[in-house]
Order: sequence, then C-alpha cells, then structure tokens
Amino acid sequence: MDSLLLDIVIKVIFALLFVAVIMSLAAYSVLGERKVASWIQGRVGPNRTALPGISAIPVLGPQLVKLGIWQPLADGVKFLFKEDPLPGHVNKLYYCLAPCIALVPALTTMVVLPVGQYMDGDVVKPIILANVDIGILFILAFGSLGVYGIVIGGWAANSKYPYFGGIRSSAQMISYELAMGMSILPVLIWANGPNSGLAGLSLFNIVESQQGMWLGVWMPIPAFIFLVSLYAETNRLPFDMPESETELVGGFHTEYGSFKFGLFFVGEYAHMVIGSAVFTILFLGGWNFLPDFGIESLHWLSDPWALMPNWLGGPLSVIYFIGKTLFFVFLFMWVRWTLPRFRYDQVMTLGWKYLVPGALICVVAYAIIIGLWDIAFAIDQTPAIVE
Amino acid sequence: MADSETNLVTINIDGNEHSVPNGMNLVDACESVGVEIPHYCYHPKLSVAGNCRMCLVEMGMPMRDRATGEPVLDDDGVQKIGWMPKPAIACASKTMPGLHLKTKSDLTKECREGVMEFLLVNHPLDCPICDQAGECRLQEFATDYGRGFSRYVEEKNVKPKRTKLGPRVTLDDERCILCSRCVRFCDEIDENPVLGFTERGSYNTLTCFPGTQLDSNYSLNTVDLCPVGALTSTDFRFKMRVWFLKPTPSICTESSAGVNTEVWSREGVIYRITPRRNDLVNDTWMADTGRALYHQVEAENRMKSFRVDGNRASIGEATQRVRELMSVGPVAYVGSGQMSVEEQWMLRKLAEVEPGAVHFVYHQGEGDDRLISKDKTPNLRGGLLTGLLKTLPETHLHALRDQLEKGEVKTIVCFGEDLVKAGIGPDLLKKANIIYLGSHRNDTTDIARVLIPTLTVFERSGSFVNQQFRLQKFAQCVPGPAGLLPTTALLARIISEIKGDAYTAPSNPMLWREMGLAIEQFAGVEFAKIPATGLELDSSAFAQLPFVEEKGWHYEPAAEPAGAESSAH
Amino acid sequence: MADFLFFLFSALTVLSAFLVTVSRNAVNGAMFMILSFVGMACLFLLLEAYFLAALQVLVYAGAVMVLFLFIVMLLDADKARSVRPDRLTIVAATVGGLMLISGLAYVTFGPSAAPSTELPAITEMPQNATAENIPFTTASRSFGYGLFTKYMLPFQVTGFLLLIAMIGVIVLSKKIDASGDEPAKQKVAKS
Amino acid sequence: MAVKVVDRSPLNFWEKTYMPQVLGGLKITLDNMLRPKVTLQYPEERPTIPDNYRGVPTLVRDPNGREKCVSCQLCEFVCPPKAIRITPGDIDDSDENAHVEKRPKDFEINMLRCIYCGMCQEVCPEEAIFLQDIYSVSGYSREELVYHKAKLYELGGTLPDQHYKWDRKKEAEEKVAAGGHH
Repeated sequence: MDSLLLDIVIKVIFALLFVAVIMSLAAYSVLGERKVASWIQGRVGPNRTALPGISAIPVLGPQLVKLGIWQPLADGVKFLFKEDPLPGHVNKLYYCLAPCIALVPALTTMVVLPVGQYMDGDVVKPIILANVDIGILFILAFGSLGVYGIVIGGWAANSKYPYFGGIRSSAQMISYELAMGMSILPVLIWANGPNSGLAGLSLFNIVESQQGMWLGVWMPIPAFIFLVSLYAETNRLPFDMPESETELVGGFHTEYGSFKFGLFFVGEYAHMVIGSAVFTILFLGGWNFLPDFGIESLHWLSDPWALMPNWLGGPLSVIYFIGKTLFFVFLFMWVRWTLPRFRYDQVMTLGWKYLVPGALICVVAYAIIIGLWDIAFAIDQTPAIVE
Repeated sequence: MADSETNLVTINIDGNEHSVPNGMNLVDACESVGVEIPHYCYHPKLSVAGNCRMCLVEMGMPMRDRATGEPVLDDDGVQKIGWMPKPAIACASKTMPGLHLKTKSDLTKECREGVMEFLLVNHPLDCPICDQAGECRLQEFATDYGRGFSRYVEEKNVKPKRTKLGPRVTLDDERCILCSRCVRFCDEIDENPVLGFTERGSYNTLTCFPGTQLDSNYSLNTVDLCPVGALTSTDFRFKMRVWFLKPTPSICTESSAGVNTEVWSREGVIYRITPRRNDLVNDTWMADTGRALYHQVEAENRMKSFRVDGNRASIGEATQRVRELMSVGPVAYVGSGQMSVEEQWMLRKLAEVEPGAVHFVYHQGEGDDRLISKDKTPNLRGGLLTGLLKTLPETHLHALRDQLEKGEVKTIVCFGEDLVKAGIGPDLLKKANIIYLGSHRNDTTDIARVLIPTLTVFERSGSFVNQQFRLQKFAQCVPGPAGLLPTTALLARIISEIKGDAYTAPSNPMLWREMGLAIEQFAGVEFAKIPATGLELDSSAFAQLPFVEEKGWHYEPAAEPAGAESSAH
Repeated sequence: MADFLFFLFSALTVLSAFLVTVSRNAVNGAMFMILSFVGMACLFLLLEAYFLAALQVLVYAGAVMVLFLFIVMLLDADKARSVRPDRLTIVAATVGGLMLISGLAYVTFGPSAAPSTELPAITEMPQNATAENIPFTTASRSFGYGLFTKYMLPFQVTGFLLLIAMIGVIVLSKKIDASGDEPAKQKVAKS
Repeated sequence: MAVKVVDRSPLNFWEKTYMPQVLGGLKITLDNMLRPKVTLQYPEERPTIPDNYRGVPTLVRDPNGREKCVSCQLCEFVCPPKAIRITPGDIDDSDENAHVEKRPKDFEINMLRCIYCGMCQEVCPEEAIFLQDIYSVSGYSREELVYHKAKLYELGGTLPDQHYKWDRKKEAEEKVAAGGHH
C-alpha cells in the first residue's frame, strides 16, 4: 500500500512537472510568436517588461529584459486581472465550459507522450507518464476532443461571428482528422514491421523503430500530409478559419475576454507544442540523435544517450527532443507570418480532394513497399497468416 | 412723398426695366428691386450728404429733340439714351420716368475702385482686432468692388485711437472714412449736435466740439450707423466677433414705445442689442438704456429655483403649495405690464378658476418724447385688451392695501411686481400669503411664501401691445436657466393643479386661437402670422382712457384711435 | 477500487444517457451523449479494452458527435417545436422498450445467461512472442492479428456493408432532377 | 471597348502544388528575419520631425516677446471640430503693447477635439498660431487636455517674425507723439 501511495505521489509530481513544462512552453511560445512576428516584420518585439529585482542584476538583467523573458508573466497577470465580462446574451454554462474544454485535451494528450529515454539496466525505457500500448490512438482521440472547445465556445457566445467560427472549425477539424489519421498509418506499418518487434501503437516503439532512418526522410509525403493536417487541427495559419480576424473579428472567441480568452489562447499554443512533439516522434526520430542507417557500428550515432550515465543521458535526450520540437514550433510561426489564409472552400478542397486521397495512396504504396521489403529482407520473420 | 407710394414709374437698370415709386431715392429704389449700389454716407433716415462718392453710377434719359420735343430715334427706331458724360451719385438722385442706369459698367467699376483705393489709403488694415469685421461695409465693398491690391507705399496717417467720445462710445479715428453719418445723426435726429470734423485733407478728424461729449441717450445709434469700425460701443468692444452672434427679433421692454430690437447671442449668452428697423415704431433707432437691458439675464438677483417657505422645492411641490395657499381665503392678483399678452390671458383664465380681483401697477417715469415713453411697461395695453383691466391702474396699490388691512384678502398672487414699492408695507404684506412669480429678487420676494422663478423677455416668446396698440411679437433669444418654465406653462400647471385635471403646456398659437375667439380686438389674429413690423389693433374702445404717454417720434397721444400716426420726420 | 470505478462510470453512462432522452435543449442532449460515450469508454478501460476505449472516444465522441453538434447548431434546434407523439407511437415505443428490457433481463439473469466465470487472464504481450503464438492480450497488435486472421470474413463483410451504406448516402443526398441529369454545378468565382 | 481575354499561362506540376511559391515565401520571411531591425525605441529615440509637420497647435510670440494673437477668433470660427475657444480681452493702456489694443484673455484648445488639420494656422492673419512638432499629447483627465493660454505659449515659444506690422505702427505713433510728421 505504501508503495502504491508512493507511486501515486510520484506520478502526480511527474504529472505536475509535465504540466508545468508544457504550460511554460506554451506561454513562451506566445512570446516566441511575438518575437518571430516582429523579426519577420523588421521589428524588435517585446523588450520592455522588467521583473523588479532580477532585472536589476547588471548585464544579465537588462539582457533578459531585452529578450522579453518576463513578457509571458506580464501577459498572464494581465489576463488574470482584467475585468472578466460575462455577456448577457450567452449560454452561461457552455460559455464558461468552452475554454476549459479547449485546454484540457491538449494537456491530457501529454500523458502518453514520451519525451526522452533512460536506461533501466540494459533495457532502454522511455521517460513518459504512461507508456500505454495505444499511445497514438490516445493522442488522436483526445486531440479530436479539442474541437469541442471551439464549437461550444462559438455557439455559446450566441452571436454571429463566433458562430461562424465554431461552424467552420468543426467542419475543418473533422476533415483534417481523417487525413491526419491516415497519414500516420505508414508509420505504424513500419513501426510494427518485422524489424521492430511487437511494437503496437506505442509512441516509444515508433521512436525506437526510427534509429536507422528518420521516417520523415523516406516517408516525406505522409510527413507533409501530417504536418499540413496538424496546422489545420491546431487552427494555425494558413488554416485559422475559426478565428480569421479579417472576416470574423475574433472568430469563435470574439465574445471572450480576460482569463477565458487566455485559456483559449494558451490552449492553442499547448496544442501546437504537443503537435510539434508528436510530429517529432512520428517522423523525426524523436530524441534519436542522428540516423545510423541501420549500421550496427554506427548505433552510437542514433542513440548516444544509452552510452552515457543516466543522469546525463536522460536529460540530454529530453533536451534534444525539446529542441527538435521547438524547431517545429518555430516552423509554425514562420509559416504563420509567411502564408496568407486560405479561403474556406480552398481549405475543404485541399483536405478532401488532395490530402485524404494522397494519404490513402500513401497507405497503399507504403504497405506494398514495406511488404516487399519484408519479403526481400526478413521473409522468415514475417508472421504467418493462419487460415 | 405720400403719393409716391402709388405713383409707379419705370426705370431701366442695367438694361432691365423695373417698376419703382416715382421720386424715390435711387439707392433705395435699386435696393428694392435687388440691385445693390454700394454706399457709405447715404442712410435712408438721414439727409443726403453725398460725400463718399461710392454710389457713383452712370445715368441717362431718353433723348428728345430740344427744339421739337420729338424723341430722337437711332437707326433701329429705338429712342436714343442721352447718357450723362460723367457718373453721378445715386444717393442724391431720385427716380423719374424713363431713367436709365448703369451700375455695372466699366466706368462705374473704375469709379468704385478709385473710391475704394482712396478710402483705404489711410485705413489701418487691422480687421483682426476691429470689432466691425464681419459687418463692415468697407470690408465688404473692398472684396466686392475693390482693386484687390494696394499701390500705396507711403506711411499711413497716424490718428488718435481709442478716443472716448462719450460714456458709451469709443472712437478709432484711423478707421474713420469721414462719411459723416454720425454727425448728421446727432444733428438731425438726436438734435444734439456735438460731433464735427476738424483739420483738413487727410488729417480730417472726427471730434466732439470743445466742452461737449457724445453723451445723449441715443449715442449708440452712431455706432450702428458707422459703416466701419471707427465708432464702437464701449460695452460691446472686444467682447465677441459678430459672425458668431445670432440675431433674434425681440421687443424692447424699456417702455411702452415697443422699440423693435435684434438681440445678438452666442451659445445662450447675449452680447448686445441693436435696433431693428420698423418705420412705424422706431425707424432704425433705439435708446442706449434699452441696449443695456440684457444684463438682467445674468443679474446677481436672478431667481433660478422654486422655493416654498424659503426652502428649495420642486415645481410640483411649489404648485401644490400654491393650490393650498389659494384655497385658504380670498385671493387677489397683481398682474403686470411686463407680462406678455399670452401670459395675461392665462392669468385671466386663472382668475376665472379661482376668482379674485386683478390689480395692476401703473409704472410711470420720465419720457423723452422720442422712443422712451412715460409708461415704463411694454404691455399695459395687453392688460386692457385681455380684459384684466377695465380702466387704467393706479401707481400704487392702495386699494389692495386697504383690503389687506381689513383682512378681505388672504392670498396675493403677484407677477413680478414689487409690492413693497407699490405701497404696501412689509409688515402688512406678512399677514397675507404671497405667491410670487418673477425673474428677479426684490423686497417682496423676501416675504413671499412661494417663489416661482420666471423667464426674462429674452428667454421666452410672446407678444406685447405697445402704446400705439400695435401688437408685436418677440422671439426667444437664449435658453432660460435649467428647469424654468414660461409663465404660460406655469399658470397652466397651477390651473390644472387647482382643477385637478391633466396638465399640458399651452403653446402661443394655441392661446391665440382661444383669444381670437374670446376677444373682439384679437379676432382673426394668428400668432404665426403677426408681421415683423407688428399688427395694429382696434383701439377705439380705449380711446377715452387717459394714458400718460406723450407725443413721441411715431406716437400721437390721440383722443382719436391711436392708429393714425403722423411721421415725425 | 475497480468496483467503485465501475459503479461510478456506469452511473455516469446511464444517467447521461437518460438525460439525453429527456433534455429539451438539443445541444444539452448532444453534450450528455458525449458524456455517455466517455463513460462507456471508461468502462471499456476497466475491461482493459484500451484499444476499444480509444476508438470509442476517437470515433464517437471525437467525430460523430462533432457532426451531430454541427448539425444541431446549424439548424438552431433550440427553436424546434416540441412534437407530442401520437398514441400509436407511444404504445409502440412502450411495448418495444419493455420487450428490450425484459430481453436484457432474461439474457442477464435467465437460465441461459452466461455463467459468471473468471475472465481469462489478460497479460502483457510477451517480449518473445512470434507470429504463431500471439496470445490474447491487451496489446493492439494482438487485436489486429485476430482481426486479420480469425475474424477476417466478418471484418471484410462489415467493411463492405459500410461501403454500401456510404454509397447509399451519397446517392440519396445527391439530388437528381426529373431529366436524370445532375443539377448544374453552381459557378464558383475563381479568385 | 474591345475586351481581350488573356488566358492564364498553364502551370506546370510544381507550380500546381504551390510548394515552390510557399518555400520562396518562407525564404523571403527568413531573409527578413535576419535583416537589421528598423524599430525606433520610441521614448528613448525620437523620430526627426519634418518642418511642415502638423503637430499640436501652439501660440507663438514675436521676437520682442509680444503675444501675436489678437484674438480675432478666425481660428475659432474655422476650426472644424470646434476645438478652439477664445475669450477676447483688451490690452491695458499701461501695457507696452497697448498699441495692439486686443489680445486673448484666455485661449483654449481642446486637444481631444483637435484634428490637427492646420486650418487655424492657415487662417490666422497674425501668424500667431502654428502647428509645431509636438506630437505626443497625454494627460490623466479631459480637463488636463484642454490647453490654456499659458500652456500654449509655453509650447509655442518665440518664432522669428517676418512681419513688423505692429512695430512699425508703434514707431509711427511714437514719431507723432514726439511731434514729428504724421
């Protein structure tokens, strides 16, 4: 019983740690967004917010201020202390519920997200809250719940622009979920191939299966489809139909203010961070350092963390993983400040007429390729088909 | 001149035929048909001086053969026009049959440019500080007929500025264009010749004769007359630019002469009062004292709040208290000649609802035989016409005092009259309940139980009947203090409070419809259609009353109906 | 612990399912339905059917109900008048419901009910498992293996059935006018 | 007018995917990201204000320190948003500028109403009001942003005056007073 209690306590502590990391990553993504936007536009970005005390430290303090390090704090405090309006015409329950629904799935999905590895004796184990077998399904399932926040929020606000935002969002999310789900099938086919043992749908196994080559390299089209769908699922430009400031004022969150808006806002960035992490895991080899091309003697290249002591290798793998993730977060912003928004019909056309068929073709093509690969190189290990 | 009204002749102005009265001054004749002849020195009410030369026009008559008297025809068979070789001043000419005028010819234009150039030689270009700017004839004609640029490079004359001609008139000599209107006014109209020109040539200067000053009660008319900013009113000087001011037609309440005025206000503040031309009442003149009357609007002793027993109250509380007080015992009313006809009519309606004797005070003072009569109220005759008065009132309210002493009157409803001044001692007044409706505080208001503030003549509209039995309208010039109602509305409210029925504020046209039916002299009068120059009423019923007014400029104290008037000049 | 969770989630499922039927507001109904699905997913979790639980959330809560909600919001179902069912419908529904309940009771408690036996031990996928000896485990791989081997035919038939349904829906929803032609496509301005 | 229909040139495969354009766009934004920033750090760094800038309207004095405004109220008249309010007043005889006769007793400009159109500057016959280079107006209350005469003169300062109208007038007056030719 004591060990169970201890287990629970440790899990809770880990969970809190995860939440803290993800939330601060989301918060700093907001800062990153503002910085990237300003850089692209030839500006400097937030560089004024100072924290009393720390900013008084010579050299370092002003530098941090210049980087805008304290800006997310100021933003958060601002969200907290702003007047919290509750418009008279809204459906109060759903109006208040929607921001929570928007944030919770994003935080839930991180439960099955491996962020690094450590050595338990000789066995490589993932740094993860729950190493479940159905990891990717879990992420897809909860990711798909995120749409409710937007739909309910847009509907509960009971006014026309939020409503349009909500309607657009639901259609867009459903369309791209399909393409997204199908684009990862080749990855799973590969991960569950004969070379990789009995992997299942666990994300850790997917990372392990990419030591030879990152899947993004030889599955560029599924990777691309996944990335595009990811942009659509997180409502990022060029797919931010639910918000589309130019036509819908603020889209689904037009009627929201203060901390409720803040939840939507942070939820979007949390989605973005988690999405980037998932992409890294699925197509970019997770925390694998560099591909080793399946050559045994080069194994140290793909997994140098295993050779290090745990106290060094574990954190390094996490840091490397976060680094890769942050690159994709940056890519999100880079794309946002480069591409214009699609028209709604273009979004639908792209989703249904190009991405879904493309993903289907990829599934078939990679199934054949992997099947042939198996026959050619690992025929004897292929599971026999019994009656 | 009497027959000139009917005797129309045809004259030709710039090639167009116009029908104008025979023998009319050419400037006026042209103005009556919409052709402007610029002029400075000419004024329709003054003698012709002809010294500004601005009204130069080309004149001609149809040619006739001297010997035979036959018309001289040109090749087309049209009678030739014999144009005068030089231009002539229009102001010194009169219309005659067949007269031909050129007001827009090159010669005329050149003449005007020349005159303007001479006038501007020494005229300072200080329009920004000149109070006349905006209504300055020189400014207007300089833009309309001037050359547009100056050829004058020498130093301008320096003349005295800010000369005090009199207590109310300031002269800026540099601006004077020597039109002599003011001199002629003092001479001919005011009959107080104190102004004259000294020095010669370009040093010609307007001054008062030694030992005199321009202190007549009509001195400010010279300011109105002055076509430029030379003569300015010391009161109005540098107060406000005239283009901001909105003129509203009103009637002077100084005396029963009923001088027509224009009240100039901006954003609810009155800045000056000027006479409004009415050839049947005041021509274009006005007394200085009447021009200062606007100060009463913002006077210190102005009443602005309803008071019941000395405490501030709402209008509802005040009217309720009025009803209570009026029901305690016999009521007497003290009306006033300061009330408009409409208000007097409403008072009559009140007196019918709550019967009581109506008293007036006859305010008599000095008259000047011109535009200030001996009766110091503008509308005593309204009281007669509305039936409040049967005969002329006394100067003092002795009858009411006697009644008070005997205890026959418990409540007095007083309309702006100072009862203490009217001969009722304060101790006696304290025995009665006094309901006072008035605009300013006085000895009586200290005693009154209910004080109801009213609007001044500038803040309400209505009509007065002047000494000639001429019904004249005045319009609201500025909004009254917040919360105050016109006296007609107040009376309507009191009546409805007493009767216990619903209150609606009566409008003047409404009241006039009632009065037209009830009062013989008002039959057929519509408020909206009372002309700007007033409407003469049938005064035969009051012909025998001994009014105190003496002969004025347009008034004969007639035993005969007052309508027949003879022009003083 | 497991019992407590079972009762908790069953209560959640049943209660929200009940609320779906009685709630007047269509959006409320849809939300309760989602709650009901989530509750059911939790029950699947208690049965260690993780794959099924994830699919339940993914397909029903994540996709189907979003479409439902989409339609409900689009039609503004709040304003729909409440229809009082006629007598026949009430009788039929009552009879049908009673039959269903009695059937369920019979199956659960009747003589032919499945005996209350221990469930087979569900284990982790052994590390050394090969294709031949994949046991029945909680792992999705074993699930997939079963699907493509033992239950191949039902799986294919179900898939075919779904395909037919899909084609049927498309055919029905495509309006074809009397002449047999498809209605002219609306021109979309090309930007 | 003849209409000529120009066919769009057909796209090749890569152009149809739009990917080269997207990548080109990304390259442009990346290049921009690496360029030096153009931001002006406002309160510390100030932009250079061009001479004909229309900032806050101010009242100016002539080189002798005389207030140039004679309260002719033309600016008040012309002001489209009615931001200007002048209380005219005369100059005391004992004042050294008595020859000007008139000046504003108070001169208010409501900066919340002002639209910086410059019509007051254009209309001013005395060249007393100028829209100068002050562009940052702030205050804690509405009353604070109604600038009065003292503040307007403080903002305006003294401008080199090209016109010596009033000085010449004074000289002429003095000459006459001294018995000279007038």
